[in-house]
Amino acid sequence: MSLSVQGYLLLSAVISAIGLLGLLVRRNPLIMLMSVELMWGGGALAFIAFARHVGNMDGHAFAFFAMIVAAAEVAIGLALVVALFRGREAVDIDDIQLLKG
Amino acid sequence: MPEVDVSFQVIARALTLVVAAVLVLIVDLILPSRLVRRPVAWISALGIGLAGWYTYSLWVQVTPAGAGPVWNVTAADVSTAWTAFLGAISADGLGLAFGGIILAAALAGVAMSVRRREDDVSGYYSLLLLAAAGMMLLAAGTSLLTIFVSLELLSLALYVLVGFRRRDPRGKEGAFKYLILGSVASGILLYGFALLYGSVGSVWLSDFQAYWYAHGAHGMTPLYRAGLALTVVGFAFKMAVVPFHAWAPDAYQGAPASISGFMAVGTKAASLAALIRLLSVALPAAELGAVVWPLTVLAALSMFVGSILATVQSNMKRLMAYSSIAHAGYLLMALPGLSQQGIAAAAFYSLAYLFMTVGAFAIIVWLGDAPESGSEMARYESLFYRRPYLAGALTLFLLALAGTPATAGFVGKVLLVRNAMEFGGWLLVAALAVTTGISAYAYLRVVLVMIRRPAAAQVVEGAAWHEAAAAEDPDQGEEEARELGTPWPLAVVVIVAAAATIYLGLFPQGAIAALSSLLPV
Amino acid sequence: MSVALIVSGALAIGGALGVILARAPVHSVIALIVNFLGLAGVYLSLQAEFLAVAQVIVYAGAVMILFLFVIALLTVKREPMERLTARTAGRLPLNLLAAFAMAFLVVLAIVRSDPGGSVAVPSNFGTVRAMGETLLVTHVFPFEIAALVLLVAVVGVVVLVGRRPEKGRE
Amino acid sequence: MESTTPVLLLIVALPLAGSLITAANRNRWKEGTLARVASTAVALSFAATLVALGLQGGAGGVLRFPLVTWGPAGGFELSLGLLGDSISLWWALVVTGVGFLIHVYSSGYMHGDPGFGRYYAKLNYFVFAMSLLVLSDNYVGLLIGWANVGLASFMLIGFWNQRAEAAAAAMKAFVMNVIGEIGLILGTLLLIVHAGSAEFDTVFAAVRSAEPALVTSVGLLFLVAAVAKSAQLPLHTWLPDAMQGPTPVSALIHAATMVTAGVYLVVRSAPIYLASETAALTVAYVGGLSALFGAVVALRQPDIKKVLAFSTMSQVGYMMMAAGAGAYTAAMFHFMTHAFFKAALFLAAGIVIHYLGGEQDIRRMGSLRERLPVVYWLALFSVLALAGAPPLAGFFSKEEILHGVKDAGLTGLWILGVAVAGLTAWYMFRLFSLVFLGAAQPAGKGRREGADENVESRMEMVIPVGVLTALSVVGGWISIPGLTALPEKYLLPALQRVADVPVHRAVWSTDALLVTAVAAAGAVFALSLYGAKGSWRRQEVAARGEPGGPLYNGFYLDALYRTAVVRPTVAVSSWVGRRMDPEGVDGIVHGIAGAVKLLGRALASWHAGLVRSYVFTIVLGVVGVLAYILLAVQ
Repeated sequence: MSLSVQGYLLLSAVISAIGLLGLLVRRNPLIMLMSVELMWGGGALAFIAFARHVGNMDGHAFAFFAMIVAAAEVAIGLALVVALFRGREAVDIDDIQLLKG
Repeated sequence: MPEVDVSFQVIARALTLVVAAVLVLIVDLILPSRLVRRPVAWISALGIGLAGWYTYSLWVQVTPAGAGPVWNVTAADVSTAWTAFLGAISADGLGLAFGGIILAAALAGVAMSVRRREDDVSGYYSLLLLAAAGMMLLAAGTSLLTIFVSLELLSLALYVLVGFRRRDPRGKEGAFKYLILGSVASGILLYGFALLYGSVGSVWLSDFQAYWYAHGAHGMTPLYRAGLALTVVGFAFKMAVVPFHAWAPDAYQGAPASISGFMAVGTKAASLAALIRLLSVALPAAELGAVVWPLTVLAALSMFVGSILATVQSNMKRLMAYSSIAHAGYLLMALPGLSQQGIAAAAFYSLAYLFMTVGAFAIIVWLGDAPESGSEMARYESLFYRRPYLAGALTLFLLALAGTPATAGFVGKVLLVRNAMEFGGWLLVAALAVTTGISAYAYLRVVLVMIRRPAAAQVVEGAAWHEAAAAEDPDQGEEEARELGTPWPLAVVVIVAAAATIYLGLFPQGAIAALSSLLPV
Repeated sequence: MSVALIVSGALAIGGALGVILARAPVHSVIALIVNFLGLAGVYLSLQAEFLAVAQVIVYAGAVMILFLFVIALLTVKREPMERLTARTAGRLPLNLLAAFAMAFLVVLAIVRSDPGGSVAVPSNFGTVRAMGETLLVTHVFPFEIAALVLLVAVVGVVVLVGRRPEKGRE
Repeated sequence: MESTTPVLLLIVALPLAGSLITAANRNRWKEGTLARVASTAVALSFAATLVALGLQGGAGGVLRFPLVTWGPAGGFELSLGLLGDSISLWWALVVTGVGFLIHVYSSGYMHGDPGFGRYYAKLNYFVFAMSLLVLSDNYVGLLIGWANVGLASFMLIGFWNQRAEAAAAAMKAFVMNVIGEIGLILGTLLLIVHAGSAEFDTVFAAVRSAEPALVTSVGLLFLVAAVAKSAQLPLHTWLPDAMQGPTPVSALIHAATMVTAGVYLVVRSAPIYLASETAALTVAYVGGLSALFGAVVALRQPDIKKVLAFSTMSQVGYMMMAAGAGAYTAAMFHFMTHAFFKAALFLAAGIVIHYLGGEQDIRRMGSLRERLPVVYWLALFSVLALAGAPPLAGFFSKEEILHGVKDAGLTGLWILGVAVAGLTAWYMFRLFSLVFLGAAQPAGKGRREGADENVESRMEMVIPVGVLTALSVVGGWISIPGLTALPEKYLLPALQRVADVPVHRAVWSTDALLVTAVAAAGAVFALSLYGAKGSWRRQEVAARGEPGGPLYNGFYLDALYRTAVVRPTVAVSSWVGRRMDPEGVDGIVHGIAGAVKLLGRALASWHAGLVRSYVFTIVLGVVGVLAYILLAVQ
């Protein structure tokens, strides 16, 4: 037997929330990017759970695209991290603060 | 297995942009790098022009003169004749009208970029074209998948473009912040889409209508509500609506001004079109209030935060960013009632915003675009005496943004106010009134800077700054700009934008009539 | 509820917590891989075979390697860590509260809705073949846009870090 | 009787063309050419107005000229056009006529200024904007003119923008004007939404059926606009500061034409104010209080131009009072006479200032009667006209206003108006005495650098003052009750075309004697205090720090007045002038601006560049939206 769709959804919500929390408390850009991955992973899980629930594979397609897009986003994000933090003592997002007001 | 209906006609306007983007990359491989600059700019411009032609030819077919849009005749026409790929994308007035605005912004973006001296021009233009393609698809997408993927296409391209400025840490900083916050918003949007998909059981927008036919008021389940809320937040983020706006000032300030201008107009237009499309199919009129009320509050907040913060800025791009936040609030005034008239108002205001904003950014480029706060204003000091026409044009754009009569901005505001009043949006009208005054002050500060004659000390300081800037970064600075001469495309952008701002202010009826029935029925 | 599902779910949540609690980025990467493996297990229990495999290959494989490369690139001298300051300590409860409030509302929506029973699905649900049909026929258009997204990523990374040697007067 | 004629367009377009031509050639042409071109443009505009007057074909005639039509599109229809009815032409006549005289005068006054061409371009632009304002046939056109007038005034006040005070004054005027513009924009929007059009006739037809609340709101919003433009309480503080501009500008903009734009708006919107008693009464009281306030403050001002500025505020207050009381023709009549004598006084003041090489402190003048005899006589008649001496112009127009106010049953305001008539005579004769009579004071005696000894022989300056003074003398005779009564014959039909305007006929009454007596008392009083040997004169002159005789040698009368009337009045005057004025009202304006800025800074610190706090904000937003959509609506 399997868990009801609500159970899966709760799991996905918890994982997304943890990702969000990571973005709220961590200042290391690498870990922030990973937290974004967590949020997206939670979203993908919700799609897959619903796909099974409603019985069509649109949700699988969605989860797949989310995966692709997340990978692309991480690639660009990491490129920016390298450009910003190469040669810095600490890797801390609070240190880049030229733009404000 | 369903037969895929490939329709070149429907996707041509986006396809052309993609082809142009790929061509740009190929040309870069073939030609030696010192010869690349001109051909890629021309390819980009021609690609956008061709896309414009396809948009126009579709527009003529979709909205035959006098007969009104096709779907007013038979609703079936919309779903069969003018969609493609099993309904993943459509060609309706909404997507075409906003698509036209996006293309114009992209063309202006190309024209504003011809003076850029960085390497990687091909990367720059191809990303600009791909971002424009993403915006076009977002405005026309009729499945949640198309909407999501094209939103990401434009976002990713813009993240890179914002960080394009070489050796300027501000660009990278703005880009990274934009990327992180954008990913958060996309994650929220993704979750919202998941909940909508789970409620409806499909990603096709046409099935959403079927869902409401089947369920009536019972369709408004908690799951559906939550999905709707998260989705709205996702689009509000892209439009830079308060409190999802914090990325905009950093991204606009860090980005090259040509990109800031392009994304201010394009992203807003595309997201607004998608939001309108979604709300018009995903909610029956009776339930609209549930979404519109929180959006109304956010719109009012945007107007206040945008205009108040614009008053304390000392960097033009940042000021324009806060202005764009306020304008996001104005555009949302079209949503109460979600009527043809309201959408026409939003489309007209987007068109007006296109010319006012692109014109202002073109002048920022003209004067040598700079990311610093504070010293950047020295460029505008006593501009009226050095370059009266340029100063006059900038004054016109700023006055139009403030909503001065006889400019496009005023007509747009009248249309929006009328819509809001008709549907009880008194909060919005009041907020618009107060913030118009505040923002007038913010814009006029710039005008005053341009009128003021500099004291001797300031001249020296400004000159020293120019020298320092020229020494530090030869790509930038007004000295350099003068040395390079003014490229004619930039002048064309300013002249066309100024002419259109006045023309739409004096003779808006043609545009209003053309935009009067965009709402997909 | 099978043991495998419980273990997968626990791995997913534990991995996620590990990501945000570990101090060193390398530890976070490992935790994230754990999370992905757990998620892949959960996908399997939902008959999403293809996605489970893709999850492991794309994420736990390629993307995580990328992270490790960057960590290596940034750590010529030392671990790429954030400064040890307590600038956010005072706001931690507030942040927790905000994230909790949002999660609570979503959970509320989930719990209060009655999704009804799941429908029966065909036997090929979630297989590679069915997935191929979904991606290349039904949703071929977004699939092509996704290809463009990858193009953007390639061009973007080249633009951002892989610059050609600078010429001229610089 | 309606007819279409392009002459209306000429009235508006000629000054615009002049402005463009002058601006384009400002560095190329000689002063004389520039002045001639600009003045000719306005003269032709004046001629066109006269032609329009002829074409109008009687008081009820209406001329039109359509410019642009918008729509019908998007559900509403707007058209921009020009309208030449009696009200518009009356105003256009004064704007172009007085404007022309001031153009001529300026060629002498601005002689040698490096910005000569720039000055004329702006002056022409102002005439264009003002005529657009008064000739538009709809509120949007009016608004466009209104905004341009504000811009022109901003540029002219700040004309000498090397002076920090001039720049600050320009800014202040601008801020006040923007406040007013918001009122006008909002009122216009309300009308457009209600009537589906901004065209006067359509709007006024729709007003008949509108809800009272809407009409009152529009009326009050327009009042905000009028108060800002016409320098009425509490938005008047820009006017005295605006005297930083060149003196002919003060004459044209801040006395004769622009400040009366508010009066024009109220008169033009008569059907709205007739439909809302609340709004009309508010106008009347704001006007009355401004009249009193301006007069009281003017009593002690040391600067020649500031006395005239506060006097303007007071006189425009009279006009507002009349308009609010429904005596529209009286308001318009006073607008015209006031334009004559106030412009004459400002221009005369300009000559005096030139003669003294830039001195503006009246306590340092004195005895100019001997040295500027022509100006002395011209100023005397203008002062008499303003003070309301029969049979000069001010007497008739003031009489009509007070009569109208009394007729409307506003006895309180009537008493106030009579008192202000006395105060007016008082401050004008104080000014007159200090400048022209008595012994010469330092500035009047010695030579100063830049002083123009032969200023009286500059005909281009003296003749305009002479013409305006002559008009101040005879201008009132067009409305001798029972004899000519031209204003009401000419203006009333235009009002009656759109609304049921109550008719206030100008009649002789014994009140005229009372008012004249009060004014005469004020004049005599001022002359006795500030005459050649007046005690207050010596005191004021001494107060500027110069060595003087005994401060005060008290006549009995003086002592009585001093304790019973003068001292309290002076105390109130200086208290109001010094405390409440700069700190109170300015304080509020600065306070608002400051609060916005402070709020901006506070908000800016929220955008401190910390990604986490941005995420936090996003999450808060999500929680809000989610909670509402999920919970609040069921």
